[in-house]
Amino acid sequence: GSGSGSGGDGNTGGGGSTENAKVAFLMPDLASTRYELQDKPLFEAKMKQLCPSCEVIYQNADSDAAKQQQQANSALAQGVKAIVIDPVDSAAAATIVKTAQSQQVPVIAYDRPIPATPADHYISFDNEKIGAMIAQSLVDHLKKENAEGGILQVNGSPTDAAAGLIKKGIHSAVDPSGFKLLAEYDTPDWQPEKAQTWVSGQITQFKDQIVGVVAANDGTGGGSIAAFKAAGTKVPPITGNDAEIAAAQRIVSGDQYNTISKPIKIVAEAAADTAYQFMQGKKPAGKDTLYNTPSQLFVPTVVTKENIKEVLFDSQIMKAADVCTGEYAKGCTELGIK
Amino acid sequence: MTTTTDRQDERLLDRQGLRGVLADVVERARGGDLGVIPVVIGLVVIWTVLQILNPIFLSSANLVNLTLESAAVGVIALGIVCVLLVGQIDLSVGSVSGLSGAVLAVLFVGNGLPVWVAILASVLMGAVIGWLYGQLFNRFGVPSFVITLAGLLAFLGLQLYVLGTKGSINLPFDSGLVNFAQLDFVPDWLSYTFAVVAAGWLFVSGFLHAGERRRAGLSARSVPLLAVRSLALLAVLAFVVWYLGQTRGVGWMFVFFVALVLVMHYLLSRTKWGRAVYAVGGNVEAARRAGINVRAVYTSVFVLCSTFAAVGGILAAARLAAANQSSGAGDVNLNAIAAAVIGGTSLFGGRGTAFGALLGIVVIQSISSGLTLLNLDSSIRFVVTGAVLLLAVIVDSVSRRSRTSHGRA
Amino acid sequence: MTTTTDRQDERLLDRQGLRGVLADVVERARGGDLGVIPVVIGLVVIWTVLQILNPIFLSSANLVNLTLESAAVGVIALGIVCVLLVGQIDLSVGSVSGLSGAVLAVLFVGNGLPVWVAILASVLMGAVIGWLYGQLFNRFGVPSFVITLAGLLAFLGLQLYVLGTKGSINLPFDSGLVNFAQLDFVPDWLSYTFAVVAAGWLFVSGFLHAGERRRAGLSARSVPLLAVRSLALLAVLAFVVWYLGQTRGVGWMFVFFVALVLVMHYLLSRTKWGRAVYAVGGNVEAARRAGINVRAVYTSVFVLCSTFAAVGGILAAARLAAANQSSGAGDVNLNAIAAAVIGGTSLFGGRGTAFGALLGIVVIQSISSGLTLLNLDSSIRFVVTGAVLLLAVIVDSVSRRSRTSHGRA
Amino acid sequence: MTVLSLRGINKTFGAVAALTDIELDVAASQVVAVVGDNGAGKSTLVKILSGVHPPDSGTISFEGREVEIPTPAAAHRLGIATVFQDLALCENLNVIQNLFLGQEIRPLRLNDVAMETRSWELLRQLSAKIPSVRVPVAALSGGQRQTVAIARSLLGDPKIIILDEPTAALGVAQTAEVLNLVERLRENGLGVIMISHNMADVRAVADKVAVLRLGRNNGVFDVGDVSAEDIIAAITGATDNAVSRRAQAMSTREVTP
Amino acid sequence: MTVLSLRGINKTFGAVAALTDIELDVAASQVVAVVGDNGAGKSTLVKILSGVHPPDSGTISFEGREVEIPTPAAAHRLGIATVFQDLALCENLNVIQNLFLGQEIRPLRLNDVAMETRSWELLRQLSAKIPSVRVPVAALSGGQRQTVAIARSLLGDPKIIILDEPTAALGVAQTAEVLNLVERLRENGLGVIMISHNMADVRAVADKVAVLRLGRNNGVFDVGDVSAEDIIAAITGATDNAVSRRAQAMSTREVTP
Ligand SMILES: Nc1ncnc2c1ncn2[C@@H]1O[C@H](COP(=O)(O)OP(=O)(O)OP(=O)(O)O)[C@@H](O)[C@H]1O
Ligand SMILES: Nc1ncnc2c1ncn2[C@@H]1O[C@H](COP(=O)(O)OP(=O)(O)OP(=O)(O)O)[C@@H](O)[C@H]1O
Ligand SMILES: [Mg+2]
Ligand SMILES: [Mg+2]
Repeated sequence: GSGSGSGGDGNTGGGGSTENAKVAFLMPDLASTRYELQDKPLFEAKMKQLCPSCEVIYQNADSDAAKQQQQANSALAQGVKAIVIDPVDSAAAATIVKTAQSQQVPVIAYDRPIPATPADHYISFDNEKIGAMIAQSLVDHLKKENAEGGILQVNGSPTDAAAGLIKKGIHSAVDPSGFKLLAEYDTPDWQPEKAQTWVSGQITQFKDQIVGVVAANDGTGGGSIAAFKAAGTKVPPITGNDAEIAAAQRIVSGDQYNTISKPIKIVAEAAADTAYQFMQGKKPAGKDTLYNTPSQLFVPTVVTKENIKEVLFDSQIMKAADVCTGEYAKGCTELGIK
Repeated sequence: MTTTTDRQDERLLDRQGLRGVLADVVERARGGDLGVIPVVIGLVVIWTVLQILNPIFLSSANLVNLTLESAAVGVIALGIVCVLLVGQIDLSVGSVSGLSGAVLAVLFVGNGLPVWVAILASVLMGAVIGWLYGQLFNRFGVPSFVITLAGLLAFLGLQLYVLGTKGSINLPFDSGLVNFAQLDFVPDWLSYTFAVVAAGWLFVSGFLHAGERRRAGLSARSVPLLAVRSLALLAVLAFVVWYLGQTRGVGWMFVFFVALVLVMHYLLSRTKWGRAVYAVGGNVEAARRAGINVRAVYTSVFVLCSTFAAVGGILAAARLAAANQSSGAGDVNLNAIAAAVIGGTSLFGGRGTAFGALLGIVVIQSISSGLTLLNLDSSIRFVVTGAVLLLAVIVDSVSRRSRTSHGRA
Repeated sequence: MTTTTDRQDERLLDRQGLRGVLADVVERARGGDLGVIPVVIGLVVIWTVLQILNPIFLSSANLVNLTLESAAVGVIALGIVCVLLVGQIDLSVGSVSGLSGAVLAVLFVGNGLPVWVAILASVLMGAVIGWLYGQLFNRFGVPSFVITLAGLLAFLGLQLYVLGTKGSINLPFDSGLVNFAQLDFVPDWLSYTFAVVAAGWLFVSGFLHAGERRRAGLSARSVPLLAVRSLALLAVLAFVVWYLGQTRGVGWMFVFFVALVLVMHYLLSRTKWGRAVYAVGGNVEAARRAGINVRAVYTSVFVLCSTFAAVGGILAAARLAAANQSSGAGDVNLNAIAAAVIGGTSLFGGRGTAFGALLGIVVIQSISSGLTLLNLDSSIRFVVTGAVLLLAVIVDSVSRRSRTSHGRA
Repeated sequence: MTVLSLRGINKTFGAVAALTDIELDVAASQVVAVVGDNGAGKSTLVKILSGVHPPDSGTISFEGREVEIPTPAAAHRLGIATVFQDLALCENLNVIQNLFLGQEIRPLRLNDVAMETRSWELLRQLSAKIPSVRVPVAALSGGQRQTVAIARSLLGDPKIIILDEPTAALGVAQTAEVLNLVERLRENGLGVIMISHNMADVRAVADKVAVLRLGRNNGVFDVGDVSAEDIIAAITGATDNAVSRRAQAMSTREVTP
Repeated sequence: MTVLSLRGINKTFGAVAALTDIELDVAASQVVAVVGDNGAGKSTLVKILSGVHPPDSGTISFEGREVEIPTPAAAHRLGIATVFQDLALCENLNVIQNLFLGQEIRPLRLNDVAMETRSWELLRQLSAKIPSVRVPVAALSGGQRQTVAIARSLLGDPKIIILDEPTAALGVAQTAEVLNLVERLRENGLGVIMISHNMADVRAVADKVAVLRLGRNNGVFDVGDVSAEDIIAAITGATDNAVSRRAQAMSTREVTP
């Protein structure tokens, strides 16, 4: 041993055989259900298909950058041949990239970029864009309805970098829209209960001036809807993001205006594909270059009552059996979802 | 006036009748022994400040929200009071409440069981968790801090597992449960009846008790004093009902919470079990030597706390009309414990009341609701929340401070 | 052999020399008075289990990571031990550490000040925060739970404010600070020197002390016993150095943490101040009557705790090479307190050691690192973490349990 | 008739052998005084009898049957009531609550009035000087607390009462009342174990005196047959002891003014 | 020469007037016994003198100057050392640590050896029966603890020593040693305030006896001029009291067998 700072136990770097190789798939948080429920199984399935003997090391950092660093280090100690990471903190993930690269392990940034230190590859759709899209869709809808009044904005956690990006995107659509931004709120820990409490207060304060609510994800959107319901007033159009089943149900029943469906299957499979190439020692090129990193970017789709059938059900992302339960069956039939 | 059995010591200052009561209150204020009055003063201070900052704060509509928002965490805080009374702690109430909401949603929505079965199952699960804590605590003597920290993690995991692939489950808006938490309000006439019954009951029970004491040759409260007391209560309750009635009125969920507080107050102050709880919190060894089954007391208290956490989780899920992965996470734990502590419950055991939980949660929700209305930046909001919280408690503590110098440690 | 002054009571069982020491250990094990040994056993159990589950766990590379990851929260836990010793609590260490990291980053990177100025400013800010807590506690008698809960919120807000719109600030990789936390390892020869010096010092100081006692007519440890003890230490340390040296070696940051533990151990056990801390935790009123300035003790302890939190925050920022909005959030608070409690510090004050923080944090980090290696679903991981945590502490508690029946409550 | 009898009781705390091979017999209507130096093991013996500590070895017989007393509750069930030297009161509870702790009247709806009336009766009987029974015990003086602890042992219907230095903190009047009480208890057929350092009190009420020294039996005497000096000699293990020396010094001083 | 003098001291706890208009004088080389019934206010007086509670009103003069004693530390600085009735020891600390609490030898690198040696000296002097000084005080018997508390008050260099029922839990030998000690203290010119319920002890060592009754002065006597019966009458407020009745009953019983 020595103080040289690199090495690791028998880690031979990127090239060579992929027999029994390991790859790390590091996700950032549990606030959104997609990482556990979609990204992980999809990535694992694709990997299994490409390389049956390979092992995927999945970790979730539960919104803690230090924990993610620990998870990356332990993946390196296990001798992974590539790391796919959705960073908790885009800036802080630079350390992970540095450490991995110093041990000749390639890093693929997934979902969120790592601007400070270029990773080896970047595969994503863009959170800022997502924010802009849900807000724009709402604003367009309100204009069409000739609504008059103001908008509430429910952001994500104040300590979450991704929430910051979404917030920025929402502002880019709401600020120039002509609708007054009545108030906005950073929801601690993305908690729906907090969103509900806040929106309840705003309903007392602004009464029927509120014509729409931009909520940064489906959970806070659901909380906002509950607030209007509990106040006994009409529910205005409210946005969401992540396309959870619960959100799909609310869209079907007309309580929620929109959500956004990310082509997670495509992205996850692309990530698996790219990671596999790196593990074989190749250096895949990207279509674009972002943050000095070869990149592949994919575009998400806003889901509303109008297109929910095609986007979510016809494409097999969701099964009607999961969504059209109990009281939602009626709405499903109306929309022709079976 | 002949001297009663209990007032024969010549060093006792004379404090009889209405005037005596006043003198007594002054003396107790000087001695810092005012019970919950300081918390109430703290509350009034905060309310004034917040009302000045935003005139909507004390509006009837907002106060109605406040009552409904207090219920879920308030019920949890009630359980925390019990554990703190025996000098232990439960860090897992948040997780347990989240798990309970998840179980409810899965059974009710996912499996289509009747709602009461789902509720019963959730509550039972809470009780079983508490029983488990009690066993671990009694058998192995592991500090409750560690047991419940482990519980926090384990039940959070279980919650995620139960919610499984769905992640978030909606409760139907038209179900009785959601209505109960969101839209069911007590009709005005019934609210007023409640107020009158409460005040009447206070008078009658006081009157009977005073008679009994007099017959036994003990000093007793005078009838005018009893009358004044119950009239004051009537006035306060009637005003509250009237003011909340300006908009939506008194929510059934809040009534449920208050009823639980009253039941717990009775159990803690008027039963053998309650005495045992205070005794164990004051001095376990003395309680044990008095022949109290200390283990049973610990177990009962852990069971109660987890059960209340489960009930709180059901209320929270009903209020949100959904159970999701972050239910019960965040500051539910801290808020519940803080409510108990602000309400005057000691972290070292043996001191506190059920009403403390009610007052404490109202303080906390007031701060949160008041600052929410102000629409500050998150950073500023956190700072101000901390400052106001401190302010509320300083008022309380300052009035208690003279205690030590007056010899009531 | 003549009887020494301290061993003249005829009821004392004879426990002299090596054999006596063994008999003593057996007796103490029966009586549940083994100090930190049970925690060590708990640690060994966990390590074995985790190693069986994943053979990489005990690999040198992973253990090196473990040591580095323990340092930041470990330093914070050291402060928590102090507050717990006087029977108080600090819930805000997470926020303070996050704020300290943010201040460091803003001053160092944002304003381009020299790194030592930035560090000094952060640490000083920690001390000022602690002083503030002390004042609030002493003046108004507000429970420390509430003060520091307010602090938790306020300093989280301040952290967000300081970081401003950026949200996250990178520290340059080539700065000394980041190197210190990530890449600086003690050269092998120096590590071995440390080991030899430590063992030698243990022997020499023990030898001198024994001589002094013998001259004063008191019983003393025999020379062979002292020799065995320091040889054992040497063996353990040399093995650790050798094994970690298989990959990267002993990190300077870990050495720094261990040095702090040693300093705190000295302060707590060998100075007047340390005595005062234990006395205040055991019985405040008795301490006050003994003429101890109880307020000064409280203030000193709060200052220490917040200062350590600030230092921990700097280490965490250095290790991550960034300060961000979620630094110090999440489970830093709970982990730090849990480390102290697992290391044997009582939540009621008066019992605990600095080494407890070291052991406790190693237990916690082992569990976390071991389960990270296992590649489980989040839901399962939480459940297993809870279970393993409980297991570790049950081993400890069971061996302590017999205490009460042996009369050491 | 022997109610309680101990054989071969041993108890070790860490490196200290607190009790070695203790024997003791108590009959109904008998007052046995246990005396001994500080740290002789008297309170440890009391704690073993009242279920606080289990003995390391030895047998306890109660009314002829061999029994185990693993918990204080078990001792209560057997009919052993104890006043502990450290009183074992809950400081946060008031006098009534402490008196009736574990034996409240009407468990599901406490009968405050009955409990308060009974409390005053008991306290008056011990001529306690307690201004109010509704203050927490933390606010009482040392003697007042001790009176409360003694009063508590009289509730219920014990067969044996153990008093560990019951009069240590009491005033002269209260001490006299407690001695009266002990005599009444004997008349009512109870067995009484009383621990005391006061030879006058011991000789006034006890029938038998058992001496402990350094954790071992050091003789059992009939009170009628033995002088205070003999008992003190047995306690200290020497006829030339601090007490006798002091007595001598005093008398010399008085003789030579 | 009067070292300590109190005038018009009042103290109320809640609804109880614990002390009313108390006066007391203590001279150097004088032992003043304060006696009184349980709850008479003796310990409250002690606590006021040692800075534990502030008085509600009244003045304290020390060596001729009027002083305030707001904290125990202030009392220590004046040279007032106190043994409290509740001992005020830290149960988690061992005997040495308790003895030297607040007055450790070599604050920055504690001198264990010196402290242990001195501890054994002090304890031996009080003929304490403590097997080891390295056990926590929680493990000591009642009398052993009281010995530790008394030993502690002798450290430092006090001008006045206040002993609140110092011999309540002590064995006969230890009690004799404490009485010897009090006499030695008087010879060394210290003022001693001793509280006791034991008339024999009071008459043996005290110069003056101050009686408190229900929180008020009830007479100060020179020990030479007064019989135990008179003191007891002053304490109980009646010549016909439990003590006298009991004495009478005993004598009648002895006369008529
Ligand atoms: N819980 C305990 N842990 C350790 N040692 C103990 C414990 N309790 C008592 N001892 C030791 O056992 C011995 C006997 O103590 P015990 O309390 O029985 O004495 P005692 O005869 O009641 O004395 P006293 O007259 O002072 O009350 C003492 O040396 C004491 O130090
Ligand atoms: N901290 C306190 N709070 C309230 N009342 C108190 C407090 N301390 C003492 N008292 C009351 O003051 C009175 C005098 O108590 P004090 O302790 O001085 O009596 P004492 O003379 O020492 O009696 P004893 O001989 O029993 O020790 C008692 O009635 C007691 O109840
Ligand atoms: Mg004893
Ligand atoms: Mg007293």
